[in-house]
Amino acid sequence: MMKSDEELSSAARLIESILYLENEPVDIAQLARYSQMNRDKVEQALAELRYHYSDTNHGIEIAEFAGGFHFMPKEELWPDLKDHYGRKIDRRISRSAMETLSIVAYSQPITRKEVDNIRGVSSDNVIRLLLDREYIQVVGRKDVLGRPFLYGTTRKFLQDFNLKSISALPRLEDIDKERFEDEN
Amino acid sequence: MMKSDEELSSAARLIESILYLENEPVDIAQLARYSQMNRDKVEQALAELRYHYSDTNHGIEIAEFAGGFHFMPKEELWPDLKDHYGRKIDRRISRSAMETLSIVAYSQPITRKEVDNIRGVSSDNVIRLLLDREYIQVVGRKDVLGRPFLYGTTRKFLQDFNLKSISALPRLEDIDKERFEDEN
Amino acid sequence: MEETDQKTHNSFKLQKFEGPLDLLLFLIQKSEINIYDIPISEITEQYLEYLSYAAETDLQGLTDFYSMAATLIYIKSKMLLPVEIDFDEEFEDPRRELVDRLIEYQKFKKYAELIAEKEYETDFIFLRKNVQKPLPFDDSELWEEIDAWDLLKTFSGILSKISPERIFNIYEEVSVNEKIALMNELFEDHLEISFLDLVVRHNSPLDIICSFLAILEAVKIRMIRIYQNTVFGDIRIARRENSDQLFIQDSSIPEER
Repeated sequence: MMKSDEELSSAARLIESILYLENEPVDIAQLARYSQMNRDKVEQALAELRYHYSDTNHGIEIAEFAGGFHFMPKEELWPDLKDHYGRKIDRRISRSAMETLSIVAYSQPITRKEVDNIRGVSSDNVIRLLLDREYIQVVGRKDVLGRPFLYGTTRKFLQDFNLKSISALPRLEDIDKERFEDEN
Repeated sequence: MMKSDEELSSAARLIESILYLENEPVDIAQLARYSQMNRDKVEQALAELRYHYSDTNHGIEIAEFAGGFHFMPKEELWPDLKDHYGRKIDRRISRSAMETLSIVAYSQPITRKEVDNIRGVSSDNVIRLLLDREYIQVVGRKDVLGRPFLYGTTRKFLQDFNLKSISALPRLEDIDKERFEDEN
Repeated sequence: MEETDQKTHNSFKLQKFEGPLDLLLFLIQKSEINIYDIPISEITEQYLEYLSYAAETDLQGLTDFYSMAATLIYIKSKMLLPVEIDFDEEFEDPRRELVDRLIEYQKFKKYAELIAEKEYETDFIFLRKNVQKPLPFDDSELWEEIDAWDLLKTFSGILSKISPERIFNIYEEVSVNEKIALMNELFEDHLEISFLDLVVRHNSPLDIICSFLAILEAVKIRMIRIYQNTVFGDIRIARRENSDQLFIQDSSIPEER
């Protein structure tokens, strides 16, 4: 075993310790705030760290998730870690729940009533089920009469459906909306 | 920036990822169980990791705490991290610290769970804070399921609170003498 | 299990659709008609036929299906009326709103399929333990203002919030445990101590009892060895080796006589 000549810059070391201290992925803006460095410096430090942890030398590496960065065990170690640390993902949900989930995912933030309108049926039970599964959460209240809850998807949703961020949702080519107008 | 020739062994990489996932001090026995390696191998891997993270090359290092091992930001970085991560110094914490310290002082040896039961809230962070402060220490393990740590006060506690010995703590009898006499 | 009951059969049929829009889309697809030019009377007829077929049994969610039926009939009637042409306003197809809703709904149905059918590399994820990690910080100023009496006041404050029954238990526990703590403390400077060292208030029966109980407890947990040279003499107490493994019972250690 030999000591390496390579040295992480002090900025990279600071970011390294912040990534360790945080329990959830942190984005560039947060890293900048916590480290009191500017974004450029944070990005540079991150690149340095990613490079350092990227090769076989380490058991963890820097991964991107939901727009943030965090350490993750390397894939080659997963088989060894699976028994103790792997949480089984159960993606099975009913068709109506899946439908509702996709409406919330693609149209968030959205109220229950708006979901009802799109589906043409009451979504009360399905919303409750999705809240229980922690796939959706209350993200605020709409500033209209009654101030109804607004729902959005959770981190767990991204995790379970293996999405880096909400913008990584699969997209349909825009259905030609104008066609209707053309035909009139 | 140069890539290092040094390589961590696969055992060290596994332990590295376990330490990261655990996020709390884990002892050799736990590490052996989680990694399914024997104690010798775990100890060897730990030594390798400690060495790797020891020099200035990293912002975190392996620290030993209450018989367990975990990653910790290096002390040289604390001043930079203090604003964000050391901000827990507020009156609220200091009151819970007072409560916890008084319970440990008067009820030692006592487990964290017993402290929790008396306070009615989790004392996890406060216990750690008081350990850091060196006012309390692990004095053993309770012989019950899970063999939890037992905490007691330290010499530094006696010093700072100007007590000759633990028996010089002001007595409860002084406050509720009457009640006690009634019960005898 | 074979379901032959006609009612169950019907109810299953309606439940197959997630709602009126789902049913409408199904009918449109089945008839292979252009969604942008729905033959509204034909579809309304099919829709109502289906409803009356399913309605006998399934009462849940029917309101939504009926409200759609009303919408369809309304559109149908509107289309039968002669259109008053108003050149100031654009011609509005009565079907337009419904078609918009259908297209919107269809879009999400497709999205739901996309997400559900997505290929996933793994069936598990790794979760890190969620622990808050405050750094050690310099809080000396805070502690400087505090003395042992504050601790006592805090402690008795806590006790006063617990029921009297528990106070007594804690009270007792405090005393015995405290004697064990005192024993540990004395062992830091002395190899051997005596029973009388543990008794701080010699005129307090409780103090003496607790000291004695503490010794019994400490022997039981193999923390100490005790000697008594003469009957009714002072008890001498020595710490056992490996005493930093306090409280860890090990069956390999032979029982003390």
